[in-house]
Amino acid sequence: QGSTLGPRCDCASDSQKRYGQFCCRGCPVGHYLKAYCTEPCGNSTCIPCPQGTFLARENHSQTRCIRCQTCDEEASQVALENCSAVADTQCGCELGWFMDCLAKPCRENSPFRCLQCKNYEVLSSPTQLPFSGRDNRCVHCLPGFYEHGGSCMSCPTSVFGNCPEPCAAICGWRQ
Amino acid sequence: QKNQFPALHWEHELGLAFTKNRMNYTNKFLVIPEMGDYFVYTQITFRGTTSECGDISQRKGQNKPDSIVVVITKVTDSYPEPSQLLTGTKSVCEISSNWFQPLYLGAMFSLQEGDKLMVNVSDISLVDYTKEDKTFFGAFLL
Amino acid sequence: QKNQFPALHWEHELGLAFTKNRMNYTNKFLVIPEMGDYFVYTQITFRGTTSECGDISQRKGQNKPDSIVVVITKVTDSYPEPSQLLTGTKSVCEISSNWFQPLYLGAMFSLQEGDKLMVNVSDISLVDYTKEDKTFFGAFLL
Amino acid sequence: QKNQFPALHWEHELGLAFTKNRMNYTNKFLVIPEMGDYFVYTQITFRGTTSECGDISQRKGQNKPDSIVVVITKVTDSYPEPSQLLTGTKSVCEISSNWFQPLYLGAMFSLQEGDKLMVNVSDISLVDYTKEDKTFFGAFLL
Repeated sequence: QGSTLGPRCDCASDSQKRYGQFCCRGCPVGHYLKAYCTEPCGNSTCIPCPQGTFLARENHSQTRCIRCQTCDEEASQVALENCSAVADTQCGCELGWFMDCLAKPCRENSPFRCLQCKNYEVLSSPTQLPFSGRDNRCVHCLPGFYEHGGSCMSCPTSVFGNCPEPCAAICGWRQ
Repeated sequence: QKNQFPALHWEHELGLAFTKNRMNYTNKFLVIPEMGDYFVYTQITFRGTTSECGDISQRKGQNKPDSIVVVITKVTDSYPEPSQLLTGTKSVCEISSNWFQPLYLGAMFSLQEGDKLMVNVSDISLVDYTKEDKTFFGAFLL
Repeated sequence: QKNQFPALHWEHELGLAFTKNRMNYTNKFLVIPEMGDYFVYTQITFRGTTSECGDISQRKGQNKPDSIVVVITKVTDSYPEPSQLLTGTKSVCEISSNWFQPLYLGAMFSLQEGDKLMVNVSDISLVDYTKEDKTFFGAFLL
Repeated sequence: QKNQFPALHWEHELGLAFTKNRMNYTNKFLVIPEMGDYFVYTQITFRGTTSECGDISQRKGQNKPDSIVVVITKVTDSYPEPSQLLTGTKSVCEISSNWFQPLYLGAMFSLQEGDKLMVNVSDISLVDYTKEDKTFFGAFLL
């Protein structure tokens, strides 16, 4: 099978795509394409994404990086993970705050605000987006507390203490 | 930042709709025929009946609004994820028995040959598709 | 689909307004000087006082909203009826003492020499014509 | 008619943002590189929590609405005062716990080399700056 492309290179494999004149290797994650390869199956010229931008996928020929989103300070959001060259900013709520979707229905990238947990709720970890629809209560309590009616209640100190079902599951007491 | 909203189908030949100069419409996508700067625009007219939020008779406390969203999304061969070019998003909390309103978007983008553009909306059932002068989508090379 | 809405008069020489390249404005119409693809756009700022719908003190049941409508209409020699190119329509049921809001429209059309474009609105008394940067109408050849 | 509203800063290189053909962005201004007719556009997405006006529980009489305003302003060497090219202004009196909505503007202007364009808004704290597809500003030579 005659081929003018020199060494066997037909862009069949996923890692090589036809860009411009030759089949080239795509750019790695966190890099954008500056120039196509100049020889069959060569490496494209790829440059790291500038600060404030990212590209999360590899083996691509994107010439511009995607801009990182900014967390909405007015809505008390915080960056749970800062933007890097390979991943967008992850916006969420601080410890002791919970996510409150700003509109119904509450979807994955719905706008949200952070509200402080009521009644001294104590959270053990920053909340992720709670898609169970329970977007108006704190969901994780520290050890020694159990969640009941939207609040964190401390486990009873003795067998005779009141320990409804959620308490029994967390605090281990039996009625 | 993939949005999971449904994409709209468009009429591209009848009435006011047309494609020319190799601009192509297939399967919900406008396909860009040649590299260049394009002005991309859309208007979606939404309409609905009042939701819980607007029902002031049973005011438990202030309600959460519903929302209407329109997104112009680009799909490109050069990158395996779609990207959101333009987004119009509005809260809806109307006290009237029904409501209707448009969202308009338009801006210039550098696009590559083969890039595909689609319009996604938060809820297709709220889109007023009854007349072509109320809901439309287009792009032209500058 | 003739709409019975009144057409607006436009200033076409003073301030920011201008016509050039044989684009002509006469008697409420922009007149297209040569065949081609044109981007046609308008913004109308409406303003009003609260209507019955927004008067929540006497809530008989949910009220019908008022509405504001803007239409860019084409009149052409080749067909005896005007055609609606673009329509912006929004329900209005505001609880505040007064309200104001813009409707923006813009899209590309293939037009013929001599075609005439006008802007119709649902209620001229609701149009804020006080400043040229709030309410405007234009078209340019691509 | 100088408006006293604050001007927005813009990202002009990263993500979807770009400048080309000597169009320059410095210190909140797009600087026009050569005389000509330009299409100038912007969308600002505003978001806020409900104000007194929307609090129907304590209805003393109908309340004054808040407002959101976006202005595209031109500054030119040929005249000492800025001029307002485009204005989008909308009243806000929402009964929901929070609200969000865009204002879009776009029109054609004859501009001179060195003219500078900026975007002013009524209240920067209400601007949703979190994503580039929701709030944007641009201009191109026709």
